[in-house]
Amino acid sequence: MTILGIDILADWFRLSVVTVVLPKLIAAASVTIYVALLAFVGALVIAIPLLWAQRSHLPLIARPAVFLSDFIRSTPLLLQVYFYFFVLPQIGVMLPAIATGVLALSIHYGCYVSEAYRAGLEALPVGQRDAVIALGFSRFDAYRYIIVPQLIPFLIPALGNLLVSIFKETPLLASIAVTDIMFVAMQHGADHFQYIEPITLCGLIFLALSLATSFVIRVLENAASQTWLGRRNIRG
Amino acid sequence: MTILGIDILADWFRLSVVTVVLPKLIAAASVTIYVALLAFVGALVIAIPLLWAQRSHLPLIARPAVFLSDFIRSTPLLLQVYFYFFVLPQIGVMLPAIATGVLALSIHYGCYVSEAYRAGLEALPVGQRDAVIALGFSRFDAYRYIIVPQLIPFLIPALGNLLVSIFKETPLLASIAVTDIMFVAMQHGADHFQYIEPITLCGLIFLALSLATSFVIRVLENAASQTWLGRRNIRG
Amino acid sequence: AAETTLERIKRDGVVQVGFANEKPYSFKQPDGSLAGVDYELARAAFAKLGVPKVEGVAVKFSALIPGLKAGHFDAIAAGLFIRPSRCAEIAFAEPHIQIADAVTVRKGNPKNIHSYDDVLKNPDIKIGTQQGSASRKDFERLGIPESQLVSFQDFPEVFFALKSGRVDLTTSTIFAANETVAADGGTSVERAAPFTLPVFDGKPSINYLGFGFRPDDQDLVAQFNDALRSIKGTPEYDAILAKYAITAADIPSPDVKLADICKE
Amino acid sequence: MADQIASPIISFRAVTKKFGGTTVLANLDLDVVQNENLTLIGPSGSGKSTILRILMTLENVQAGGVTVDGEALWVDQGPDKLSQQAAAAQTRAIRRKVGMVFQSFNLFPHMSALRNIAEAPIRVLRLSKDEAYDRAIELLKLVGLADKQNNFPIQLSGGQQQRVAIARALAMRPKILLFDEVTSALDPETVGEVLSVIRQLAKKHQFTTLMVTHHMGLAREISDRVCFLEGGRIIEQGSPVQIFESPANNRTKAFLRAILEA
Amino acid sequence: MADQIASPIISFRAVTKKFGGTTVLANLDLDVVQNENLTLIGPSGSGKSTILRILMTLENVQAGGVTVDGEALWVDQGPDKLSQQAAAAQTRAIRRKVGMVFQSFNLFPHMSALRNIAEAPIRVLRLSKDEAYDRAIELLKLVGLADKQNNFPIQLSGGQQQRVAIARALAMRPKILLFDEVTSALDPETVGEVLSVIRQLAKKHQFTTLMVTHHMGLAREISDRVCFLEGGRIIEQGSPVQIFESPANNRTKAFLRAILEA
Ligand SMILES: Nc1ncnc2c1ncn2[C@@H]1O[C@H](COP(=O)(O)OP(=O)(O)OP(=O)(O)O)[C@@H](O)[C@H]1O
Ligand SMILES: Nc1ncnc2c1ncn2[C@@H]1O[C@H](COP(=O)(O)OP(=O)(O)OP(=O)(O)O)[C@@H](O)[C@H]1O
Ligand SMILES: [Mg+2]
Ligand SMILES: [Mg+2]
Repeated sequence: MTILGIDILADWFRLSVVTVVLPKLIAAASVTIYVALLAFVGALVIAIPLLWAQRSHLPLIARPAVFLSDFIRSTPLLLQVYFYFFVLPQIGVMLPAIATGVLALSIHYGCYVSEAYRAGLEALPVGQRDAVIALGFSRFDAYRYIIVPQLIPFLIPALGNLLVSIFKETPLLASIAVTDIMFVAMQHGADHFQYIEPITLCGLIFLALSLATSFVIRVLENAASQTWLGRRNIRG
Repeated sequence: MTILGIDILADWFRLSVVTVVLPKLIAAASVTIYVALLAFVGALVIAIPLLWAQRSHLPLIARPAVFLSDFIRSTPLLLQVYFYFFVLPQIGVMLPAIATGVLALSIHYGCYVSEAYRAGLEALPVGQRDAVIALGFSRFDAYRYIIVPQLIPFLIPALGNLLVSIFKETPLLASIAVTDIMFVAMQHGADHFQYIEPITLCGLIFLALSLATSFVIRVLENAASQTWLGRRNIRG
Repeated sequence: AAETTLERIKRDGVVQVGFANEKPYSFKQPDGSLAGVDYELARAAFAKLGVPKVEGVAVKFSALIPGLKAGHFDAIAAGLFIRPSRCAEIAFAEPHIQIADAVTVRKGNPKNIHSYDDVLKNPDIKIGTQQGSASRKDFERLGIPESQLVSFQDFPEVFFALKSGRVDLTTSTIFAANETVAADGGTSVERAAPFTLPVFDGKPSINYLGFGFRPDDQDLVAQFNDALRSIKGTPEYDAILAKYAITAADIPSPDVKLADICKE
Repeated sequence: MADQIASPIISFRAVTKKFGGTTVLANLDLDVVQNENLTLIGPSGSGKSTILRILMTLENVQAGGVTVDGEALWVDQGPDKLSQQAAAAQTRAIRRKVGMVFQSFNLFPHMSALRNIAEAPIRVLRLSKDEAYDRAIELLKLVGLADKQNNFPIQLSGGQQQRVAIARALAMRPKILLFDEVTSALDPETVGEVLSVIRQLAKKHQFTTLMVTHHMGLAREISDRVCFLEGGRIIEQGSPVQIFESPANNRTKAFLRAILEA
Repeated sequence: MADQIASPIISFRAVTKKFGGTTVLANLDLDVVQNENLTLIGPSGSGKSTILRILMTLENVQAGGVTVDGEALWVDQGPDKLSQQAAAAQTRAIRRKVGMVFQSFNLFPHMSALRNIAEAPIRVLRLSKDEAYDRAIELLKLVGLADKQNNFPIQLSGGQQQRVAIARALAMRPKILLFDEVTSALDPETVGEVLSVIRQLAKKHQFTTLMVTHHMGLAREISDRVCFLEGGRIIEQGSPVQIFESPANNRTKAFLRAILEA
């Protein structure tokens, strides 16, 4: 121990441990990224029929969809993961752990994505809808050429935040033995009784992931606004 | 098994098990509620100095505060829980598991609450600030009489959502053996080899908690709007 | 010098022990009180040391050793196996119980598992283990690949996975296996029988249970060993063993020394 | 300009329109003949926009009949029965004959001025891109914005945006043009740009127009007839001179006084 | 009403105000004497609001000096030096002499009309509640809203809200009143209510007022002097008759033509 505290740190955060753990963690990060991205895409897709069902005029379709979404959003993801992992096999559906994790995350976040879609549609000025009807666009053309292109820049930040949340919740899947980064870190801890280094490294890797995600979001936002939102500044 | 499926259900979801498990789970729910509410209050308090630091004009205060908040919000709560649990004792801070959990949740959600506060302040029409200056209010009086009263109704829904999130994340603390509802459910599963009923009941209890929270939020929103927002409808 | 753990617990009359809520070692009873053979033996021994009160701190199995080292409690009374890798981390008391492994499978043993050779022959067979459990080392020595091991963070999840068909077998002590089969009532799981246990270095695999302490607390370990030895054979001691169906055959002979078990 | 002998191109017969419990149009009768320029005036909430929105198929009606260019848009089913909307195909056909310019422009923010104008001709009328863009360029010239064709709405001033919106409505070659307070979202100085385009249109082209406006000068100059609405009823109507110089009704008088004083 | 011999109650000396790179006020000189009613007109962005906001201490200045009622609010530090603001205490003292009414009312939405008016006298002037509420009731009578004292802003029409805002400004008993387009957020019919309150005030009470408005009728009626601003400079000034009947400057002419035509 020295006054400067450097040695205290060195005691806690041993380079020898780092060199062993870091490669393992980086390899495991690929699982985390793979699961999170698949789940994100799944959520984007699931949200479409879900929103459609929730907005249906038929109560027989709308009510269950609304209830389902509320139920899923108000119970812990961990619980849902356990449910899919342990209970589904009892009715004969035996998905591998990773697939179960992706399914659970997709459904859970699909409910949030559908809320984001809904917010986007509601934020669209009513005048746009009036204009689309007044000009006689078909429903499909209206979505394709007028509504969706306007929603995308609106959705990017919200969806980006959800992606970050998915990354953050992927470690939960360690509890059903998905060998993601957190699983590997805790496994290393349990095998070698070295926890601080793997935990800290995990934190740094997550920070990096989230910085990367933010960066991509910003690039996409810029790209979207290049086309119309951002031209504001050229205004004469 | 019958065609109507009722017996299949009865086989899986045994009333005899429910009567044993439910009291245990309800008792454990008090731990979940206690931890979640404490953490919520903690987050509301922590957010104030955090926001103040983030908005400081001194980069030496603002930069670390912004970084800290970004870091905490972009790494998994589970990781932070482990960090406080394993690392704090090494610098001589030995908190019981429940206190560690409350601390981790408070700090994590404090960062989100401070974002909510910030959004509230930004949503306040600039004209309100102009009016307050033009009338010569002191800074403190302006916050006390004009700004905060207007923020409260705005904040209630956002803070309510954060409370629901805290409830949902409390089961994470089972991983540091806080004997919350999820911990008790799985323990019962191990002891009696009955898993499905406790897990399902857990889900229902969480649904009830979240419905109760939504109800309280709605009551508070109504109360807030009784005073001014809701009088809209009396308008002649 | 700073107060040692021994001095502190003697002064306070209270000691905290970590446990993983696993029968029959240490577990919470429905009324919230603690029971279990490790817990009750620890209480008897600590009473001898002049520490009348033993409080339990429940943790995940994998957090027992880190929790002890982090200071969340002063000793482990959780049916922890004495293993060389663990000896390097913590100080064990002399072993107080010896037990063999038992293997639990789904009812009817559908994959026909009667030895680890059967596991090696059929890569579809998955073994459920607990993160940080001692048996992983054994599987490694047997050459069972990682892909056949499924690790969970806690004991309840392992058996849930067995029940739901996520894994095909789990190893545990005979005690735990019996407890589980009894709790299940014979509807979904059973002990694999017959099952040929592996032999390492000419010795059948026997597990020794020991109480765990921080390495700095050698004085406490020495006094605890003395206390544990002194209560052996007393009526109180016999009553505790009997309560948990532990026989004389489960008590290691005095020739079995911690130092030998700790050797790689 | 109006030809009073022609059969009406727009006709409302005993139309009642409710929002929830409140009646917005009460048993309204209104005829507009081909090439007539009609201005609707009246206090806020009197139902002016609602009349236009019904023609644009943006709102439904509860009772009465609405006919556009000889085709029924809403068919009266007799007393105590809800009126029935025309079949989807006929509704679409009628909608093509009517164009509307909105108070808040409602341009598509993600498209250039040119694409804003050309998009509907391409997707709805199925014109070729070349044809649609040629038509759009011509219309931009008409509204004096030939040099702004690649600007996005956000790069245009309010008056310019509104002129693009007018061009967009014209690109569908409607027989009837509806204007709903097309200058009230503009600041006073830019109002002029839009008014001059409307004046020009009214002079050069033969359209049937229905206009809601607070600009009494414009109403006077271009309209053949002015209707004063209140509470979903036509209280008074007549030539601009008649209404503005010597209104018969007291409410009309009070309304005009308030407007002109302000 | 103006007394041209009196020393100015407001004086801008060579004031330059920039937002980032753009100069909003350029070397502006402006004097207003006690009890004068001055109207500022000019195109959007010409700096009218900025002048009012500087007086209200809502904006700072880069160069030049500003004096209010003999006390320096901004002190010129000579060329190439940034002007310096008065000490906090003096700024507060000056702020008490000036009241402002905003285009968007800026009432406190969570307070009744009465509390909106009484709150600042209680918290800032430290009046007793009784005194403050008495004063507020009197002012509500003055603006013709005695019966609305318990209404929240959302329960008031735009014109009523603006009248409460005027009463709120008056409750601080300012010597100078600033009005920034106080009618442009109102619909045409309700503009009248607010104008008549302002007319009354101007006639009955001796205030110094600085007003930005597009209502040329009002400007003509109540102001002693009209300044036409463009690009942060006073291009032309004079009596209302002079400015409106025979403007000398071409830009003023063009501006007035556009406004009056619309
Ligand atoms: N979607 C709607 N839901 C409920 N009420 C509506 C709706 N649209 C309009 N109204 C009501 O119908 C009445 C007539 O509205 P309309 O827009 O036709 O009036 P207007 O004469 O155009 O008024 P303004 O001059 O303010 O535009 C108003 O009282 C309005 O509040
Ligand atoms: N906070 C600000 N930041 C940057 N520029 C500003 C800000 N406030 C005003 N400006 C700019 O200063 C210039 C003058 O603004 P000001 O509001 O004084 O104009 P105005 O004459 O009141 O116009 P209007 O009639 O539109 O209200 C404008 O170009 C405006 O864009
Ligand atoms: Mg309207
Ligand atoms: Mg202005």
